Amino acid sequence: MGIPYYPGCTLSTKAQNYDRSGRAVAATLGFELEELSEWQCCGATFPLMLDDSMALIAPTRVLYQAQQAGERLVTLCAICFNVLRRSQALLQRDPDMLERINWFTEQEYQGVRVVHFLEVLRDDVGWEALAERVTRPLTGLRVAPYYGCLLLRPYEEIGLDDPEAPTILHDLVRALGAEAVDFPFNIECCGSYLTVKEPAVSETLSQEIVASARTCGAQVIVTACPLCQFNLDYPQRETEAGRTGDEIPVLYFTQLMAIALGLPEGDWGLEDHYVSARQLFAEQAVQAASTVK
Amino acid sequence: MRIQISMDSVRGAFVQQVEEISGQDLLACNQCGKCSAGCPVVAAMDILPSQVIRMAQLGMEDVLKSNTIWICASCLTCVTRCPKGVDLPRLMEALRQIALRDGVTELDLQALPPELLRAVPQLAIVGGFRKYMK
Amino acid sequence: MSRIGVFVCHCGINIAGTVDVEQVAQALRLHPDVVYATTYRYMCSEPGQQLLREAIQEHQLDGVVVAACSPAMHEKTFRGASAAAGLNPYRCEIANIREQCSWVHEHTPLQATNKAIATVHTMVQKVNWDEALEPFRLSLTQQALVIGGGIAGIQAALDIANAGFPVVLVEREPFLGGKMAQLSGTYLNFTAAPDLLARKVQQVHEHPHITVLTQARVAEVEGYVGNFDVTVTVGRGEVTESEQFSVGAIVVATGWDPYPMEKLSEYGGGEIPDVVDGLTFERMLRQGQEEGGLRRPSDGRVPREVVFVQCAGSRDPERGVPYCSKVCCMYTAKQAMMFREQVPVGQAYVCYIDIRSAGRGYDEYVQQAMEAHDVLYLRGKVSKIFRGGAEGDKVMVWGVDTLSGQPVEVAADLVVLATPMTPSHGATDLAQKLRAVVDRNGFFSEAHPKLRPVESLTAGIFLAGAAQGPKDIPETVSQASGAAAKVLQMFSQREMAHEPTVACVIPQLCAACGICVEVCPYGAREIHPLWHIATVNPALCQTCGACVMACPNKASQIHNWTPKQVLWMADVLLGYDQ
Amino acid sequence: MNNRALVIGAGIGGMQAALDIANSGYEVILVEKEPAIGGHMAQLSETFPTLDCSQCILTPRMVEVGQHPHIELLTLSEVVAVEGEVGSFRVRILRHPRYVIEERCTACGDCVQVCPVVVPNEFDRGLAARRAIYIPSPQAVPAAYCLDPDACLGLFPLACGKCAQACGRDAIDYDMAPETIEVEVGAIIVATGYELYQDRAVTAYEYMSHPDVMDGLEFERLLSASGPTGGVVVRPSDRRVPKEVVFIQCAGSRNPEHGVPYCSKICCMYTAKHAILYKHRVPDGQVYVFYIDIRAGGKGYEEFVSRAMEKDDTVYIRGRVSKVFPADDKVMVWGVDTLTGRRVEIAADLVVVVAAIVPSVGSRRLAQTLGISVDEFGFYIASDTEMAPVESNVPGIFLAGAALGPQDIPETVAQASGAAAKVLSLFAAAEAEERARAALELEGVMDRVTDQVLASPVEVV
Repeated sequence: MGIPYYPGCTLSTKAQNYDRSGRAVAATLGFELEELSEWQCCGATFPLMLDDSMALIAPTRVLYQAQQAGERLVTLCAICFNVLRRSQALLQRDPDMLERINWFTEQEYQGVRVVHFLEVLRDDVGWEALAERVTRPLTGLRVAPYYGCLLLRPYEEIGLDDPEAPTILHDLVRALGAEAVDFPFNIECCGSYLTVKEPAVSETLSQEIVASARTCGAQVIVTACPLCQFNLDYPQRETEAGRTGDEIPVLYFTQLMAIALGLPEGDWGLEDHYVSARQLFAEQAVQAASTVK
Repeated sequence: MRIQISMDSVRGAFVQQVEEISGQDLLACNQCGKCSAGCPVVAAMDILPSQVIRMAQLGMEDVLKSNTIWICASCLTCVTRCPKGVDLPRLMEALRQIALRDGVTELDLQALPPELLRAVPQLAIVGGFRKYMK
Repeated sequence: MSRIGVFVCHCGINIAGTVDVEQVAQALRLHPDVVYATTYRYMCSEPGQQLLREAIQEHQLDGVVVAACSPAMHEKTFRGASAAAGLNPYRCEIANIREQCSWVHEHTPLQATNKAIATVHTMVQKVNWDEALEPFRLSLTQQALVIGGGIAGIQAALDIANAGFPVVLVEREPFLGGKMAQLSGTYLNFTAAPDLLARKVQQVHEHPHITVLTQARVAEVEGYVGNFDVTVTVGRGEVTESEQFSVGAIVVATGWDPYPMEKLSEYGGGEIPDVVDGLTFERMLRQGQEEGGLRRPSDGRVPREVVFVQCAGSRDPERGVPYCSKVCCMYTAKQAMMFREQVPVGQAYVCYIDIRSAGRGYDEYVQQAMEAHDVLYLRGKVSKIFRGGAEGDKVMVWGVDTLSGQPVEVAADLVVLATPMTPSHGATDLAQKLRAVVDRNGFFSEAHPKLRPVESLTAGIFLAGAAQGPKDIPETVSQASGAAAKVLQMFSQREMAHEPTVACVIPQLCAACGICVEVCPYGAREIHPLWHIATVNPALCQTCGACVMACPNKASQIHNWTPKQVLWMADVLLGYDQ
Repeated sequence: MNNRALVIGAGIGGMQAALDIANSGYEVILVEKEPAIGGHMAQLSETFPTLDCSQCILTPRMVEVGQHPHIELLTLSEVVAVEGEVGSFRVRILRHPRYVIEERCTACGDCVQVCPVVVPNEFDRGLAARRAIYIPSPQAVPAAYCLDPDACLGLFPLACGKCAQACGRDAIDYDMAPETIEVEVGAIIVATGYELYQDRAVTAYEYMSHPDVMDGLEFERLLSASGPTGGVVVRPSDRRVPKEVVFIQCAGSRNPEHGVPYCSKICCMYTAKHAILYKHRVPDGQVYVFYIDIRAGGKGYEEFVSRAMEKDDTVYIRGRVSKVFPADDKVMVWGVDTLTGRRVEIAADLVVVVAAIVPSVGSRRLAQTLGISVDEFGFYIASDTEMAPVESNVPGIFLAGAALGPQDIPETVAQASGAAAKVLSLFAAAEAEERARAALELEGVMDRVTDQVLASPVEVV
């Protein structure tokens, strides 16, 4: 079965490992992520001004392209997901705005369902079914699910999970055989695009988050957002001062899945991180290598 | 220095503009402070997020000089917990826009460390452009 | 030919500012049935009523129309005045020319005046056909039912029983005392709550006129004011028995329940053992008194730093309850002081939005907490509470001090959430059985928020304590006595009057089809087994008119609102075209 | 047990208590020191949180009291001495002369037309004038005029006499003298209500010295459709519509140094009400409220204050006002916004000082007369403020309303009914006891008869 899929800019460039692992995992589970034939950037921010319909044009174009492909559109990037899901919600409750955008873009957008791949896993596959597909259970691995902001908020329009005590990533981690580590900073903001304006602020935030996960015993952090991944990972990079030894790898949930579902190491994409996770998955890597042979 | 408060400030053009762009009723905020209590980036702000609303309520335009509106990362923690349903991120956006439309530019990519600029995901730059430049 | 008098009220400028009242009176003087028409500044005032009484006698009026405010406001007043002058009160009608005329047509005075004239004409036509009715006299059972055995129910029961009337007190728990029984202390006496209550409970148990039923629930309520038939199920050991009581009045004192902690997920409610609600903390304090020291739930250690979080769910129309729970500011101050007494080295913090210590002595009380017990008040709502600290044994509180403009973080040993007072579980079900109304928050609605605070909207049902809205103990005790006064007033007579403007059946037209029995929401109708026509129990009829609408034969009618009257009124209104 | 009650004070609290007792069939003597009943509630424009017109809901109650067959209403009267104990209090009541015979007066107003004396009208808090002969309000109960002996040109000897000449019903009697009557009652309810604080802490805000600085009750009269301006909001100095109005809450309250230490409880709510009502009358106006804490505890109260903020654009400023002074045709208000940490100033057209609630004048003296406890401010103290809030320390004397401390109308009404319940319990229990005693006596008689019958020789047939 194929589902129309929107990778977005970052997954086509800096976060190719997220895209690659995502597609591979989906395929294994019987879903083909079918990239939209034509797409452009969603804008990366949902327009918060009432008098700014221009900023809605980009996401509406994406949604229109998705409409050509099917009834629902799946995303991996949490930011694209947020922008598209909110835009869709806005256009649905504001027909005047929809008409204005359609007039301007000369297209007939009506509506599609924007879903995150995590929802497909939860609602279409199911955690139990997923667990049954696991061939290399991550038994004993302590994984801290980090949700960030845009996967959860605003609840009224996103509604993916409880905004204060989300469980969807926890459930996924458990389905993969690992231990889900709850830590209080799992819905705190990583600083988002502050990283290009006030890198120091963003770094402080990410240090707090990583420290909180570490205190709670996490060995690895998983996320669904390429910006969160970067903001948590990059400040832990090796500098002239060397490494502290306290680093925690930050992975996409799809990478964790690729490992647990027994996919070849080529689909894991572990090479593109500032803090390497290779050590953690050495055993699985050996298994993977033997499987390939 | 005393701040003069009058109809010209509390119902003035500035207040109207903020309410219009944000779609929020400023006076719906009863200053409980929950937004400030939970804001993850409050440490870097010069005034509290609740004080940003407060200054806007009173028509104090120098709120635009505060760094708080630029530090706000639109993480939506505040609006998720606001008891009165005030969408503070929209207010912050409105204030940023008023400043930007006035010619302020807050993003200087040249000032960033080149290795960071090379590494940062595209959407951070796109987002940054949207948030910090006209 | 009738002799009708018309009295047009100015209501100061409320009516006369828009409607030309003189012109209205003038126009009505031309009506063939009207023998007298006049205007007065305030018809409801004593001189106004005097004017009405004198005119009835002087002009031998056989009907009266008062053109004034809504009949909901003063119909009773003017009917009373008419009766005092010897006119049958049901031949006095109100033409509403204020709410439905001057107030809504403020900017079109000419049309308003014409509408007022038309309205009064219409009511003159109605009076023409009004019957002279007499109120029903209904017998009255001089026994009361009090539902709820908390402090409110106890006080109401004692006041009624002390006057010599029997009371049935129903409590669903095994013991009397309600929430007060769980408290450690009251505002003024930190250790006395159990004793103060025990004394009252003992009075109740020893009272010769009070029957106490614990583990009991009101299962069914039939009948009407003065004559309710109540079925109570009582748990006795393994078996549940049903008992029947006839009562004349019911006092609802069902109290409150704490808000579910699980709903406060950002505060770790129900998740973190050392985050407790106010009522739980009361029990902890009491245990502390008895066992020599306060202990926290998780590990039994003495908490040194305690954060009290006010408005935890209150004043939160978005996610919690929109109302203020009124008592939390005071009990938080009390708890902070009691904590300091049990843990002298401890520090208490109170996070608040507004300190609501309203009333004599209350503000001083909070000041005392600050000054004498070093309780630190921080103005700002808490955003997040989570487990933390080096050992993971602290409760981290993220708050703010909006006055210094600083975010604050407290690593607390214990957090007490002042959660909202919500209506007792089952209150809405009970309200349905009683045919009483609850507000959108589930509290029982009073008949009038200002002047009838202890009466419900249903005759014979009275309200006491937190069932009607959040209240502290002193207010509850006063109000419970107030509810008792209403019962005593009712019981001061052996009979009671009931309005005669109820439905009736024209036997010749009734086919006994039974539709009216189906539609009557008050159970006031039945098909008579012998006569084979529909009958009306006038004591139950609330004059809603459902039967009139439903009756295919027009056999169902309402006294003084007959189809004939209504159609002729419509004729007057439609024929009136200026 | 004397089954008659005395109620002192005929505001909403006293009226409610009197009606509850009288409707139960017992006699009530209701004593009021003013010429008319209704108390402060009669002065109010609308009531929170429903915005019901105060007079519209109160007038029927007043008329009911005035006409009640079981209520004897004594206006212009004061309790001067009390002896005895529960069940039989002997009470001396001083009745001040009205100089108008109530039964004859038809409230036609002919007397007013001719009276040459003009003095401020107390009912309108001095915002309007009245004559020496006057009726407090058109809806007054009793609906009779009264003569103000202090304002009249002279009664002894008579200096004017115009009103008596004008009165067609010979209702005016200049020779009326004070009289003292003595009554016996079984129980007493004290409901003497409150006044507004007028001392240093409000005069410092130019209250009394600046015409455009007024208190809450004055503002009520200004808003009232039956008030001196017919409900049109204009400021006293130049009768212009004030466009910017500042309310200063806690004026005198919560001020142990310069005013009173307690919170007056009702001010937050009536200020929100004033803001809403003002905005209804002056839609382009602006209200500012200086506050310390917004105390909206009560059913629908929080929502009501939110409405004042959201719907009626009231700007609440957290901080006390430091100084008020005249500036051209404005009133300058210097305050602070403690939330931004900035000092603020507002050039207002009108300032309302939300003054503290204090016990009504004479509460201390009355307490002494009755032997009941008062606190340092003159509020009566219940025997147990928590568990017996309406009982005084003297058995048979009960308390209700704002005389016990600041409280709003519903609380007062509920509490007044509560006090009435105590009286009703007392009376009904005594009656029941009497019935029981009578029954016992009857039983005794029957027993004796039976004994006699049994004792007499019986012939068995």
